[in-house]
Amino acid sequence: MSALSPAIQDREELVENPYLPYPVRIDDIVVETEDRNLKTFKFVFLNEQDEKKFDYHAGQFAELSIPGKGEIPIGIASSPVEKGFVMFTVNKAGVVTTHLHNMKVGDIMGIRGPLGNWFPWEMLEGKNVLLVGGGFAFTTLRSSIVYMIDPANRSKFGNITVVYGARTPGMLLYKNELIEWEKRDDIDMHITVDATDDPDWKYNVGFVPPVTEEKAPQGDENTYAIVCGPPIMIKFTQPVLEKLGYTHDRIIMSLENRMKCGIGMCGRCNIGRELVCKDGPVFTLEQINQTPREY
Amino acid sequence: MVNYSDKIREISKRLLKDCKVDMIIGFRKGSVPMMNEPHFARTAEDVDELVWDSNCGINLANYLTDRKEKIGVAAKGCDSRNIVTHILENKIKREQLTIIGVPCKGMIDKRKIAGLVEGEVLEVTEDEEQINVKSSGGKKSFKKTEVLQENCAVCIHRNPVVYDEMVAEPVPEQTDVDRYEDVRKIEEMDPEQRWAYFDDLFKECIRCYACRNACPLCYCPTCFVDEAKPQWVGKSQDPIDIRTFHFLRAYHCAGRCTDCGACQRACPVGINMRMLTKKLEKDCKDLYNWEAGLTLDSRPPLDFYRPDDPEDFIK
Amino acid sequence: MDSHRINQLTHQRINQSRRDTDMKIVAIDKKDWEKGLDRLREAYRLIGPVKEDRYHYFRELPQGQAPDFDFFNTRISAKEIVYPQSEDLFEYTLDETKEDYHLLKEVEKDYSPKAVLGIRPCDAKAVELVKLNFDTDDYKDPYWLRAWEATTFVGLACDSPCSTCFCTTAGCGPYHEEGLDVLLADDGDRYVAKVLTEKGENFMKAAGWTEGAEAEARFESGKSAAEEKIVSTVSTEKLRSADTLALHGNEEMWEDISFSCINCGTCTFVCPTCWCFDIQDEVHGKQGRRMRNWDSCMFPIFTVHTTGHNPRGTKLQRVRQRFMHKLKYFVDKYDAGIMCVGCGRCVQQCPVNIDIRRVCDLMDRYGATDACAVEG
Amino acid sequence: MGVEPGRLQFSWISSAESTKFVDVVTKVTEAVKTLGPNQRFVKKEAKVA
Repeated sequence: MSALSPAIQDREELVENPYLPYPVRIDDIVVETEDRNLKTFKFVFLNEQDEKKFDYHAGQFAELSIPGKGEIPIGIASSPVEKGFVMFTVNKAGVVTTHLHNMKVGDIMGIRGPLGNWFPWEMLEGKNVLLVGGGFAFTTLRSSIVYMIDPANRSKFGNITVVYGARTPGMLLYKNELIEWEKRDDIDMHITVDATDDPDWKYNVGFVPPVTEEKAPQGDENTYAIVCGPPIMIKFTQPVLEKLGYTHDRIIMSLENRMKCGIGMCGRCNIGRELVCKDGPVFTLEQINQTPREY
Repeated sequence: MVNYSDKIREISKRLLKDCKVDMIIGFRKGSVPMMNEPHFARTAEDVDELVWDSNCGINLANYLTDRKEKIGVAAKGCDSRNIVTHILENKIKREQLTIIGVPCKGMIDKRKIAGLVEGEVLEVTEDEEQINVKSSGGKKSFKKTEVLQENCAVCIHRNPVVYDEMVAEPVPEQTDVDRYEDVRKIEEMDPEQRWAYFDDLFKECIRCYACRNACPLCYCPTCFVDEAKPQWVGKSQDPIDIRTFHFLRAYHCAGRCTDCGACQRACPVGINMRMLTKKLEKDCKDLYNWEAGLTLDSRPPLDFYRPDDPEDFIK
Repeated sequence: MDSHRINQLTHQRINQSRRDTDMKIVAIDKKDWEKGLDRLREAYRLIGPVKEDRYHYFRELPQGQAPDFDFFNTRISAKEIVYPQSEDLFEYTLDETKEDYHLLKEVEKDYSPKAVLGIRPCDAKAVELVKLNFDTDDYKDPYWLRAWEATTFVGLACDSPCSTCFCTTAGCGPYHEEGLDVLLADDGDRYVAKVLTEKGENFMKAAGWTEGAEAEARFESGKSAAEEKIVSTVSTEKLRSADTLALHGNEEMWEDISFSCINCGTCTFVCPTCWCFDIQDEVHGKQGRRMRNWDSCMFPIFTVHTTGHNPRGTKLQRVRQRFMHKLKYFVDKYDAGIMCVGCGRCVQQCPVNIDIRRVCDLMDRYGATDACAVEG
Repeated sequence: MGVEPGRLQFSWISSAESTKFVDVVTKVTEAVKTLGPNQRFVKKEAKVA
């Protein structure tokens, strides 16, 4: 006889295991950059119903899970309006990402998520949105752009301005899409590279902060900036945005910290009382200012 | 040892006043019996907190690694030998240091004392050679020599080997001690017994790494157990991983360990991992006639080839 | 995920199992103790303090072994009973010829009922604090929760606390009942048991201990006598009012506190309320498993990024994180007091004598000064 | 440590002594084979908890 109430037994089925990834198959791999360190992986869920469960918003991330190697938190690069797959752009850096770069189409692995919060889309409705991105931190911004310019959503937002920079033209992500977006008149694109010797380069040359200063709209009550990039870019972009009149509650950033669980339990990604994995990764600069900024 | 404390304060104040050093590293009185806390002093007032008694078992050489300041450091025999090793291994420069030598008659073993009295140890005081313990079960006194840390009981380098100031006259060195009785016992075991012995020795290990981190030799920026690319050792409580950690750490200390006992003292569950390091220490003595940290003038055996190095274990 | 529903159900169940029973007090003649344990073994795995070499640890109690209640506290806290230091989460095969290649499967585990006998009230309260981390509105940690639900916590009141115990000022106490299903107190040739929950009631029934006793007075007097004996305290009243950033920014204070730290994991591993963990994959041949191990905010690699950047790269930052988490962030986040129950293990076991009581007082004082400055 | 005798061997071989290297490796391999599979420092695939 069990001494416990029988109700406890069915508890096991009630708890979904948040550590269990959805099984996925690698459907496509695109080498994004000339140094071959960035690849975009397109995944298809093995079980169709899992795709519905993986209901995400632009700005969220997921744990890519490779049995035998471990997990790595990566921003979701595909957009909720794109159906049938999810997409991640991964920089080759650590154990898991290096292994992932060696995997091939058809391989089975796992995705755990969606995790974290997202860009505040409800709040951004009716507003002008400036997106500032640098390097390979452009992934969730791609997700956001695709989401915003989707015919079903475009009318919800005011002006959309994008400043995106990389070291060289060959280091830009999603080049074909960038060119497409450049052609559109409902999105104001400013692509830039730190330097290039390509005589045919017809876009900007220069670091992201000065290009932002030159091209971005003035900040006002109705304008929000979303900034994703390497620390150095963020450091120099912040004063530019301040100068343009963006208040700290209108500067939105996505933070990164070392993570394991992704669900707020393992304890390592905190900045003060906030957990980057669960309370973030998206914070306004105003919120970040209240934390010890340990990121 | 009250006069040791006074003398350390006196020297420290002078060194700070004369700007010979930027800081003094010593101990301050602990908040629980038989514990002192490594501490630094930058001003004359800070200095008044410094103490010295038989509870200064943590090796202060550990606090010198890669520091840039000019430092005055209190050093008993083993500390001074690890300071020598630190200097040889370029972890600190001799010119940065003013070594305040402390002749040492050994540190007391907090676990041993806890085991010898009834109830919880509440207060421990000392006269020159006597340790007085007040516990929840009553009062007891011990001769200090009866309750020394195991490594101190067999120590043969109680006086600092290198110093700039001395707080007292050197103490007589112990000459009639058998340093390796315990090691010989293990050497006499057959492989089965030895395997079982170490299995038992490490069974309580929680991998907190206090032994490693209390060790002045373990200053690697990334320890092999923490290395991820590639990962050498599993991170779980698997006994083989635990043993691998202790075993390899000991090897990394071969020819460098001074048997200061900081590892054993730091261990929260009381593991005597010195049984590994002492064997290596004994081998270095037997094979290369080497004792670590005695002089700044020669290189440790694993760092240096001599044509007369023994080779009889090499086939 | 239908987390809302899960959540409601969980709360219902907790309320059910934790609802106040009639606070029955039962007497257990010590002559019946071992017999009762044997009866319990039919329904529970029993765990209790056992002395190994020097210290007491929680161990499974095989037939014929009774828990050893002659102890102050166990060396390692009771958290490992629901949250083992190393725990398998999933297993999988890397053999590409297998159907289930690369698919993670939950490891089968024994979640049959177990009872821990002789857990101190501080450790039991700590389990409740840790639960705040593993049982949240958004996510439930199934491993922790299943183990927790399978466990009946049979506490042993603390009649001779240590000099390092400061439970009474850490939101706890030697007769504290939070987190317990039964509270035992030694009463000469018998134990008296306060039955606190339905789980506890079932446990007592299974043991055959049902003889009611009028022993409320034993608990009352025992409680005040034990509380009298707690000589060590912390001040926590002003922590809440302290300004996080000002406190965090007091580098001088943190340097003084952290100087002696050697960055070992002792404090975090022996602590009953520290819950941080690491997730690791291990492969043997083609068989792999994903496991989690306790981790420590004291270890530099805890927070290091793949780029090598480390937001808490210095020991000052790490020591500050540990104390800020326990005594400030947690206080602000959960409004459940400090993340410490005053068991004193870290005080006793820190190799370099960093004393949380001192740190807590320093932090609290800082809060006061700050508040005064604001008011003044 | 209790590693079985015969599993550990030190040899000093110059990079020019190819035949000695082959010789030593062959002998050690044979010696270890006669000892059978190693039982120590082998992680059994036991569950941790």
